[in-house]
Amino acid sequence: MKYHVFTRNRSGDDMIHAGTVQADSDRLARIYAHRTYDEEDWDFMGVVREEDLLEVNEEPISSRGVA
Amino acid sequence: MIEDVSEMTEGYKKALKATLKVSADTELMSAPAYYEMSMNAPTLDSRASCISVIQDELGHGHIAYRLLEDLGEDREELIYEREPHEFRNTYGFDQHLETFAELVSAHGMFDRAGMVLLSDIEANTSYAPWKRALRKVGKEEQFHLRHGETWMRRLVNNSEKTKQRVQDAVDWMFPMGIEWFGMPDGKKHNTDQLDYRIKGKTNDELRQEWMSHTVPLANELDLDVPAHFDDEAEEYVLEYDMPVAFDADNKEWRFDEPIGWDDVLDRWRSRGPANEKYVNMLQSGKLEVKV
Amino acid sequence: MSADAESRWPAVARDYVQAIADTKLLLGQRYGEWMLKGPNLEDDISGASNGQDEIGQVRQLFRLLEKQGVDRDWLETDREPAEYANAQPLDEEAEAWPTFMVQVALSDRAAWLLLDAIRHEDFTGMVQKMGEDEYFHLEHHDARLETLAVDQPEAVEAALERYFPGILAFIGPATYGAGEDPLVEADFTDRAVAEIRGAFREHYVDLFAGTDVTVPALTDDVPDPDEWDEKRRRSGDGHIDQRVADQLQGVTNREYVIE
Amino acid sequence: MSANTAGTGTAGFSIGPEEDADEFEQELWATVDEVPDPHIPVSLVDMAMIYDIEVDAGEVTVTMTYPCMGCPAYDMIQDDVRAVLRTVRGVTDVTIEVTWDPVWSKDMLTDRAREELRDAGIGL
Repeated sequence: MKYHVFTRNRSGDDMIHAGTVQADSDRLARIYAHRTYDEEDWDFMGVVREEDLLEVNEEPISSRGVA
Repeated sequence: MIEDVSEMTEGYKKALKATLKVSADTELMSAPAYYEMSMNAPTLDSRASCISVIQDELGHGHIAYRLLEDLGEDREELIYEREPHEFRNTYGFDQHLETFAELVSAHGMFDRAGMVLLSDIEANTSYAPWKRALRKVGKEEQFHLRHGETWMRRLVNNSEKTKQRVQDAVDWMFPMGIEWFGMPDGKKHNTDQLDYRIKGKTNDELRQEWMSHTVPLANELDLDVPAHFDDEAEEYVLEYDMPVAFDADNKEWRFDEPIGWDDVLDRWRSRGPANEKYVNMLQSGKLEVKV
Repeated sequence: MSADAESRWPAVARDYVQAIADTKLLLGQRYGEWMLKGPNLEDDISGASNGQDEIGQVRQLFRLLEKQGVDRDWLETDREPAEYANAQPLDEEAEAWPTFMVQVALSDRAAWLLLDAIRHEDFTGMVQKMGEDEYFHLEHHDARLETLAVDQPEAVEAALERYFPGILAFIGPATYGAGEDPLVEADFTDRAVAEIRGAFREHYVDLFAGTDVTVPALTDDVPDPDEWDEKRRRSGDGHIDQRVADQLQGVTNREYVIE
Repeated sequence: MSANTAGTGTAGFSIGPEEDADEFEQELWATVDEVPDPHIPVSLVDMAMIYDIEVDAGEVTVTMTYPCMGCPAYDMIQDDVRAVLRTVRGVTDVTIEVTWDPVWSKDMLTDRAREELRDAGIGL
C-alpha cells in the first residue's frame, strides 16, 4: 500500500507533504516514514493511506434541470 | 513552476523522466558501490560513517523513484524488474571500489559531482516537487563530502604510502568525474533538459563548477590531477584532450589515445565491470521473497 | 585506562556487558549485510539505520569496557572469532529474509532486555538514549514479523525453532532466578535472568497470537546450566566465521588506521 | 521508568562557563564555541553538546554529548574540538569524555541557536 507522509517543523507551522512510503501495514508505514524522512526533528509526523485521501473537486452543476 | 503532471507537455514529461531516472539510478547504485569497503572500514567510527552514507544514498534514491512514481512509473518494476544494463546510473558507479582510499575519494569526488548536478537542479529546475525534495538531499550530501575530504586529508598526511593510495584513486576518478557531466556544449545536439528548464546549467558549466572544488582540493592535498586554472582563459582547463580511452579492467585512462564521444556513449551503454553484481545485490532480496 | 577499586565492576558484570556489546557488534554486521537486499527499499533504509545505530551503541559499550581495563585493541581489531561473545544466532548469515528477520528480532530484543536490566550508575542516561534507537528497531521487527506470520508462517516458525535455544542461552539459564542471579546479587542488574526469559517469550506469544506461528516453549534445560559458558553466554564453542571477524576488524584496510 | 533514565532538559542545566570561571576557562569555552556542528550552522556550544570544560595545569578535559548516539561525525567532531583547543596558549593536553547524563534534548539549545536555526529554516 502507498502512504503519504506529512510533517510539521514546529507547532504553529503549516503541515508539509514530505513524500510517500510503500508499506504492507500501518505499523510498518510509521516506521518507514520515520526512517526515510527523519532529517529533521519534526514536531509532528503522520501517515495517511493513499486510498483514504479523498480529492475535493470543484465541478460545475449540470445545467440540465437546474433552471 | 510546474507542480503536477497535468501541466506538462509530453516532451517535458519525457525529458523530466529521463533526467530523474539517471538521478534515481545513480543514487541507488552508489549504495552497492560503497558497500564492500564500508563493511571493511578500518575502524568502528569509519564503519558507522560509511554505513550512514549508504543509508543516505538509499534515501535519496527513494526520493527520486517516488517522484518517478508520481509521473506514472512503477517503482517496483524500476528497481526490481529491470535488467542490469537497463539501469541509467553514471558509469562511475559501475566500478569496483577496492580500497578504503577509493571509497573516501569517491565520497569526496563522485559525491561532489552528484552535489554539483543536484544543486543546479535545486536552484534552477522548473519542477517544483523535485526542488523541494532536494533540500534534504543537499544537506546530507554535504556530510558525505566532508567525510570524504576529511579522510583524504587524513590519509595524505598520514604517510607516503597512504598518500600514494589516494593518488592512485584520484588518478582514475578525476577523469571519470570529468566525463560524468557528458558531452561538451558544442557537440551536444539534444538540449531538451535546458530547453524545458529541468536543469539550469550546461554540461561545461557544471564541469567547471566541479573542477572549481576538486582541483583546489587536489592542490591543497598535494595530489596530481590533469587540470589547472588558466588565468588568461579564467577557467579550469584540462591537460589532455577529452575524451580518452579507458581500460576498465585496470582502471587506467589512456591519455594518449583520444576517442570520440560516440565511443564513450558505447562504453556507457555496455556498462562497467560491476554493473551486474551491483544490480543483483539490490534485487536479490526481492527475488527470494517472491519464490 | 584502569578503573580504581571503587568504580570497578565485578568480573561477571564485565562479561555480561561484553556479551551485549559483541551481540550489538554482530547485529551491526547482519543489518549491514541485509541493507541492500531487503524486500523493498524502505526495509533497506531501515536496515542501514539500524546498523548505524548498533555501531554507535557498541562504541559506547566498548568505551565503558575500556574503562574497566579491557584492552581497546583487543576489542576492536585483535580477536580470534572464538573470542567474540555474541548471541549464538548471529554466528551465521541468514539465507532468506524471514530467517534474517527472526534472527535479528530475537537478538536485538534480547540484548535490549539485558541492557535495560542494568542499574549501575555508569549506564545512567546511556541506556535511555539507546532505548530511543531500539524503539524503532523493535517496532520494525514486530511489524515485519506480523506480516511474515501471515505470508510465510512456516518460515517464521522454522526460524524461531532454529534460533530460540541460542537466544535463551544468551539471555541466561533458567537457574538464574530471583536470589540466584549473580548480577542481581552484585546489584548490577535489577531483574533476574529467569524473569527476562519469561518476559521475552511472552512478547512473542502475544505478537503471534491468532496466527499459524507457534512460539517454542521455555524449557529449564535450555541452555543446560552445567554446559553453559558464562563468559560467552552460550553452550558449545561455535563462533562467527573468520571472514566476518576480518570485516569487523577492517583487516583488508588496516593500513588506513590513523595512529 | 527504567533505572537508567536520566533527566532531560534538567532544570538549572546551564550551557557555558560557570559564573566563577576564570579568564582561561572563559577563553576555552569561547574557543570551542568556534567549532560548528557538521550538520547545521550553529556551534557545538550553542547546540548544548558541550557539558563541561575543566582545566588542570594545562590539561583540559571536555565533557560532551551527542544528539544522536550513532552520529556519523562522532570522531570528526572530537578531532575538531581537540584541534581547536590545542591552539590555545597554555593548553598542553586535551581529553574528551563522552557522557549521556543528562540525555541531550533540544530544550537545551541556547536562544542564539534557536534564532539561527529559525533563520535557516531548520526545525530543530
